[in-house]
Amino acid sequence: MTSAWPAPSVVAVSVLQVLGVVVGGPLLVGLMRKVRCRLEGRVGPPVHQPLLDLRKLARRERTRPDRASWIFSVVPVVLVATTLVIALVAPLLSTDPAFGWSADLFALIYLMLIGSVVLALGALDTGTAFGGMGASRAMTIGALSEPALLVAVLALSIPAHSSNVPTIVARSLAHPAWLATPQRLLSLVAFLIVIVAESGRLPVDNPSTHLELTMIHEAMILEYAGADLALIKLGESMRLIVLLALFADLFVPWGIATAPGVGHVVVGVVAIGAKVAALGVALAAFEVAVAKLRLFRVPELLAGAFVLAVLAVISALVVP
Amino acid sequence: MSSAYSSTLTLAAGAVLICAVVVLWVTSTRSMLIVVATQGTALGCVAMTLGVHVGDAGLIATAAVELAVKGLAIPVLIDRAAGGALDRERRPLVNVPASLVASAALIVLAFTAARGVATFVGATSGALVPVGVATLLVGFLVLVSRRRPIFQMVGLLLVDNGIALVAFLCTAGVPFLIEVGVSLDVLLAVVVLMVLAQRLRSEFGDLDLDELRELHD
Amino acid sequence: MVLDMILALPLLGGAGFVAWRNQAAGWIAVAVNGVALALGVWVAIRAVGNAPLSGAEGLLRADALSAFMVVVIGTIALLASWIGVRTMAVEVAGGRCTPRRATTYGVLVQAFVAAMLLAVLAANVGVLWVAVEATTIITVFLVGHRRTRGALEASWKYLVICSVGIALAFFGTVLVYLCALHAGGHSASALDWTSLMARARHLDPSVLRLGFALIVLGYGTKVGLVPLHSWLPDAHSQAPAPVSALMSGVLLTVAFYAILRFKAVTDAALGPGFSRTLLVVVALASLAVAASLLLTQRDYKRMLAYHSIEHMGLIALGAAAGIPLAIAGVLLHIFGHGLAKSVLFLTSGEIMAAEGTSRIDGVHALLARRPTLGGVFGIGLVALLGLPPFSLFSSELLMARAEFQAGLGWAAVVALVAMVVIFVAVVGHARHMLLGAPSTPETLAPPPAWVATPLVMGLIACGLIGIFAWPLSGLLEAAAHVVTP
Amino acid sequence: MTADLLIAAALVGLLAAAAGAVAPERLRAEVVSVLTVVASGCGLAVALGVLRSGRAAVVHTGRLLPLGGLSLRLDRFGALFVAVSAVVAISAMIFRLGYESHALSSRTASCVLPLFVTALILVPAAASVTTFLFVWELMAITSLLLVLVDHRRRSEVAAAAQWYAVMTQFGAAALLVALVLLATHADSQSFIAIAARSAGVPAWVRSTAFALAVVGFGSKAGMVPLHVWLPRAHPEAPGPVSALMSAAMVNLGIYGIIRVGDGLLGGGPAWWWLLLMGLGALSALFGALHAATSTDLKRLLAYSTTDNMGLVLLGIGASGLFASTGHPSLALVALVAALLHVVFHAVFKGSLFLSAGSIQQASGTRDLDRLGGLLQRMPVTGSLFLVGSAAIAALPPLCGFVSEWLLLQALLHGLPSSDLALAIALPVGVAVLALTGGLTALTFVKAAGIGLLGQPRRAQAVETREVRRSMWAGAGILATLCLVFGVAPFLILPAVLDAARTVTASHVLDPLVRGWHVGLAGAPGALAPGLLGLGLLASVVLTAGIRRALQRAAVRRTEAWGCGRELQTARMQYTATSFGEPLTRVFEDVLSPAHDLDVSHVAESRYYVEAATFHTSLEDAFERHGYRHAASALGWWGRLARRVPNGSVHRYLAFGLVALVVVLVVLG
Amino acid sequence: MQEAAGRNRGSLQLRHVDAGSCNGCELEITSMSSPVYDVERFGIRLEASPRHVDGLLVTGPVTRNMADPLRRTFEAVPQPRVVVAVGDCALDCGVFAGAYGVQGSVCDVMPVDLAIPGCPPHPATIISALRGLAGT
Repeated sequence: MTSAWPAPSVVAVSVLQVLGVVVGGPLLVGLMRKVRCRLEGRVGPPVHQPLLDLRKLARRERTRPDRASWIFSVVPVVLVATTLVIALVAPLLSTDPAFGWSADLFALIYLMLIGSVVLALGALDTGTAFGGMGASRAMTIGALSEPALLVAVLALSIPAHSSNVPTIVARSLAHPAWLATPQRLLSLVAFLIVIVAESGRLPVDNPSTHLELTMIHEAMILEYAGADLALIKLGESMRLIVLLALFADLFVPWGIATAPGVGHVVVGVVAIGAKVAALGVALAAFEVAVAKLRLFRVPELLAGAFVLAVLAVISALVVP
Repeated sequence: MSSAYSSTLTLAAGAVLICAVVVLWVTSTRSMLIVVATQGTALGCVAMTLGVHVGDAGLIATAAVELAVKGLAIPVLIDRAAGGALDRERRPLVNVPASLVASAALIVLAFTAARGVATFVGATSGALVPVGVATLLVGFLVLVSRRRPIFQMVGLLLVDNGIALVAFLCTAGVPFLIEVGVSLDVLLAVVVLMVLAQRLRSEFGDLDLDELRELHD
Repeated sequence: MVLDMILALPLLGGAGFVAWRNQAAGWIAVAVNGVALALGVWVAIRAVGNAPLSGAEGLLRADALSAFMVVVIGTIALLASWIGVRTMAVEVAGGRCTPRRATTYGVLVQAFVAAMLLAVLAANVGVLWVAVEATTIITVFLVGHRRTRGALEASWKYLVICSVGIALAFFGTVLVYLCALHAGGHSASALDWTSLMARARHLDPSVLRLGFALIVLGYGTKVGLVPLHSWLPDAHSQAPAPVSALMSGVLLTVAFYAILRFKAVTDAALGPGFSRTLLVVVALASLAVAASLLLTQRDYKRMLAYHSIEHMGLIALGAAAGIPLAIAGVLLHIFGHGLAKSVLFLTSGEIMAAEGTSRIDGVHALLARRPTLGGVFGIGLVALLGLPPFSLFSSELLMARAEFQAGLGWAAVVALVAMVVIFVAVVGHARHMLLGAPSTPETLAPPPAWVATPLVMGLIACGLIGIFAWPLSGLLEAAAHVVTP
Repeated sequence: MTADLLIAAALVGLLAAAAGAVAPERLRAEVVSVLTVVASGCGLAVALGVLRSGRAAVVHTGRLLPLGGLSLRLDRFGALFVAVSAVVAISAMIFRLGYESHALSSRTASCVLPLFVTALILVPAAASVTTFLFVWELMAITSLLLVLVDHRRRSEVAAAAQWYAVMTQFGAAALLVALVLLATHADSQSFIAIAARSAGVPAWVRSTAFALAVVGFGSKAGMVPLHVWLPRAHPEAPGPVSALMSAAMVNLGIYGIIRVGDGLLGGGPAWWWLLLMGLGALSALFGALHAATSTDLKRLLAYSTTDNMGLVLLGIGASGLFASTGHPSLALVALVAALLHVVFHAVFKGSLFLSAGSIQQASGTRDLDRLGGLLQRMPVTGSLFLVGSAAIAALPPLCGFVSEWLLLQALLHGLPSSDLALAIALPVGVAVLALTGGLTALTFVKAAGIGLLGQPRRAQAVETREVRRSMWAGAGILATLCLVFGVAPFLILPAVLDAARTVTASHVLDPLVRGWHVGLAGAPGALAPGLLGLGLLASVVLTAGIRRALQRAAVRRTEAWGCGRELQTARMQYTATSFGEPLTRVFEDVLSPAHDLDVSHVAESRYYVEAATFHTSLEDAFERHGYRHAASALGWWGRLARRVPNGSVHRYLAFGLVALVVVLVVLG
Repeated sequence: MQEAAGRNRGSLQLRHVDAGSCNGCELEITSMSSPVYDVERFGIRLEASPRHVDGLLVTGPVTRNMADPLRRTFEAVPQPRVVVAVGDCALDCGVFAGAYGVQGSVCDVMPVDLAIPGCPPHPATIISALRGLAGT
């Protein structure tokens, strides 16, 4: 099971993907923050502000609560590492990345799950009220969003007869008519809701809240400092960009490199960059417009996503 | 001869049944004992008549045993058990008129139910088989409806007598050896019941069997 | 000759009580019963594949079925007389019983065993009847041995109900005799088992039908089958433990042996349909009664008694199936039930002596407080509930298989439902009696080893006959063929 | 040869039992454990031999089990289960060497434990109705006795054992009817003969037998609604026993359903399998939900067993559904996925239960609300528990993920379908898998996070020390297998495939790709667990290296941030109850938790609260709405029936008179 | 100052602690984030967790009750860390000097790296001071 592409292209694509995710993640966060500020009538920090933050944090002291175990220190590394693996195998730039044959959609979702789980464990390891609170809330939301995500993925996999992402993307490109089918649209919405929930954005969670009691995701990382915090912030932004990129590939696959060659890859880079940026802008704009939901209203939102995903599957069966 | 035989047989068998019904009627121990003795004697007469008719020495011997045990020994024993006390069945579970009506129904049942056996046996003795069954059923009714220990002993006797009557009429009695065993067993049963009745009286005083309800779930 | 000896030995043991009047007599009785059991085993080994033995000028006859029953009776008698030594010693020492009454007790138990042996060895079904009636009369005094109000009440009920029942059985026997005479039998031998079987095809169906129904009703009383079963819980709960063990362990099944004999005759004359219907009805009714009354049972000896009713129902259902496999299962069940139930009754006697009550809620944390007794009682219940490795599992499975093969699957399912209900009930009662922590840390003396040993051996025997086929299979099959076409 | 080994396994098991009964107390644990390990080793050897060669191990003797005969035949399908049981048993016995339990060292328990293991090994080998029911019931009674071991110390044990006894007997009765029914219609009680003749058996008999088998075996596998005993009995059993029960015994319920449904009956109509899928889905969801809200560590694990067995049933149901709608290849894949999950579940649940046993022994409690901070105090056990948790939460690269992935693939490739049953059942199956997956992740974040991490929630937990080496070695074997099978599923996949083929007599060409990867033959893409593991390892090392390069200074250990408060106590942490509270609120209608708030005021004024206690409890809905009512109905009937025999001798005689009259009327 | 600016290079996060202020300074600090002053464009943010920040932004005189929490918060900040005292009260207790319940100024409790006087200081003043720290 080796790639049909020549080795240098594959290596180049892989390096580009990983770099793109590592650098693009913070930039995407910066972009979204910028958009938000602009919509609020402010100038806002520069787009590369998150990179500046990371540079500074990476050199700062790491701390660890005196009762925490080794798990606490491992968490940031695992969070970034799992996302790196996804960045490597997922078809972000080309339909045939290295190890693309193993880029199974379910596997990618479960790799993401590793990140969520270790974050929650790290939060519990601090032995504080906030850590437990954040972990409990995040895991509850995660447990409810996962079914919606998997069923939405199923709706996408059915016409492709595969859950292999490159295959799905390639077949969508070959059959553009699929993209306008009801199951696509329904699962698109479901997918989006799950992305919002998983990446801790409004209206599920407010990433810029200062009030611990309203926190979900932030509460889990209250104890991290310095390089650990940098890794966690990096990991989160990488997760966000990977999710958005996957979303873009699955629903708007055009532009992705389908053949080796510098031209194709460049087009691929530009296309994915544009798509992700557009999505980021849209998300940020949406965030400005909505208020945060009460915690116990969130399951309703996720249940809605689940229903949409199920409808997507059913319509996939009705309209093959 | 034949008509004398059949009328004697009918008379004796009829007496057995009538005695059974009379047991339902009487309430005092003393009169009941007379009835029981009469019934035993009547039963012996049935056996004797049959024995003479068939000319079977074994059967005649059986009849003698029967007369001795049921006509004499058992009533005397029961009398001893009563200890001369004037024991009365004051309030039977089913009162006398009702039990008489019930016994009538049971007799009708016996005559319909035993028809098959009667025709199978044939002859005069066969025709009288239902009488035995009726005695059995009436005895059972006594067992179910009478509260005094002695009356229950008598009910048991009635059941036994009914079956013995059937046995005589159907098969001219079971083989002698078995008959002796059976009679011995009945005698022993009555003796044991008597002992028990005495112990009951010494333990519980004047006792209705229906009050004997300490053991239940 | 052997058969005469088997009959005479227990009586000899009884005579020993009169002669010695002390504990030695009890041990002599144990030894004598042991010898009787050994002879029974010899007869059983000989009975497989050979012509039946006979004795006492043809009055006694031992085919494989009789031999099997002799082995069962011998085993249980050995167990019961062994523990009986202890029971009487305790009662006399505790002043609840005079030495004189202990002697009477010993004599009566031995007579009781002899009567049962006579019942299964009798060649003539009339003699069989006399023997069964004799067991009733003998055991009345045993049931009433304690002379308490309860014992008196129980013995009265026992005697009256069983006498009525047994009288009905006599009625049935008379009707069978009538048929046999009409079929050409000679009056002296017409009730012989062999002659009955030989003429079975010529017996009058309508009279035989009534006769068999009365026999089931009558002997069913002694078996503990519905409707005249009510004496059983009273008598078993009031009798001294060894007597309960003998009654529940073998007396019931000896009476059932009689039904089995008559069933063979009836089936030969009428085909299997009639006896099957009748037995299924009484079996299911008995199971239903046992299940209903076990649910809220408050007395553990009565619990064991109702459990006997259940097992008699199962045996009746197995017999209803009627094929050789079923009868083999029935016989194995008879043995297994005898062993387990007698061990349980003997243990419950010990428990009652130690705890002073037979109420379930009066006994608690037995496993913690009296590990030996509690353990034996618990394992005995496991055996009785039909769990492996005990033989009741094998026999219940055999019977179920046979019932399905005979087209009685529905009845087997009903029986299983009743058994599950009974399981629920008994497990609940056992939990209250056996489990938990003792409320006070008391140290209680365990029963002496010579008392515990036979109990444990009984359970082990019950397990072994359920696992190992070779000593019994041949005998069971031979015995089953005696009463199946 | 294999047959001899099988006999040897049984005999050594019996020897161990005998040794347990006679050995002096000092040596008992060691002797019994070693002998049982030997017996299990023999079992493992037979199983591996059979799996490798495909030749069944056959033992038959008429000298045992009167009039039925003992008949053993271990084919590849059975061998898979024997292998699983043997590995779990070996681990549990090594664990047992260090497990300090006075009760488990008693004569009875020492005698029964080897018997239980032997029965576990013999059940899949049983090849006739009598033999099967014998060893099955033997397994039930021995496990029941082992559950009872601690009855003196905790009153819950007796209740748990009672539930277990009743449910297992109910199941056994259903099985007896099912198997005997089949044996009767096939006119033989040998499994081979039944399988050969079952096609000619009337449809109603086949369906009845299947339904009863599902009831009987389902109750053993913890299938909802027959699961009620499981979350009570598994936790109350001592450590090694609960591992054996939850990791080995429940599997045999699955074994039975497949053996009867696919093996003896050779498949059946779609509704059978839809029923099974429905029950599986219900079990999975119900189990997952209760596991997520349980606060008792072992009860949580037990509910998760129900959850996982539900997933397996879902797989089996899907397999049967595929087979009945003409997709033999997918049917095989689904069955392989289900069996794989059985194997992996045994591995991770065994390790989890053994670790939980260690935790219980070391800390004296299994209440998560009182645990905490154990990873630092019991580093090895804690890590093993973490590995098990990650595996059960299906995190790659551990084994749980592989089987769930394969199951998802089977469901996915059945779609789109024109068959209505498939079109509805498969998406529902995926949804259930997904929902339980999320809940399981939450559950084990809770179990590991609350139990092992943070600060001890109770003073005693501070004193907790690591357990003896043999205890964590026992759990370690299984935890290692979690990782090994997760990274290299090819070590086990062919064996599972052969087993599935054996029982379904399927002639489908290889439906799965061979080699390091897992995937469906002919479908693009595959799962590369080994590669994934390697990639994860590499990127973890890389990231950690970068972090180290950036920040070389030692990590400063400080007090946790508590908003500047002086008082930061362990009581302020989230507990398991509070962790699960949001979920409880979301599923309030299903779980219907009972709350009880008790506030007392100071005497002077009602405005001041003196003390407030809050109590919350979650009861099993099936227990509350189903079983309680059944029990009270039985009690009502019992009290009603007791009135009939009132002690009156006249009434008793009247029964007889009525019967006599009836006889005379009917027959006269 | 210079050292901190070189360290931060355009990114500064602070944790605000009100050690006993009259809330005048808070009003000004809040208005820093308004569209008019928009401190965020200089890479300067206020954060909730002391672990995530480079230093503290302390206002008000240090009251007895807040002295210890303030010290704890300081301890919680990873090193190297700065303390910015905002307003006259933070510098010398202002009008509250010597009042009951006031323990002292911020520099009595911990070393102050940057002092921003004013009662209250103008947002622009604060921002320009902070920009020095942030290096922007």
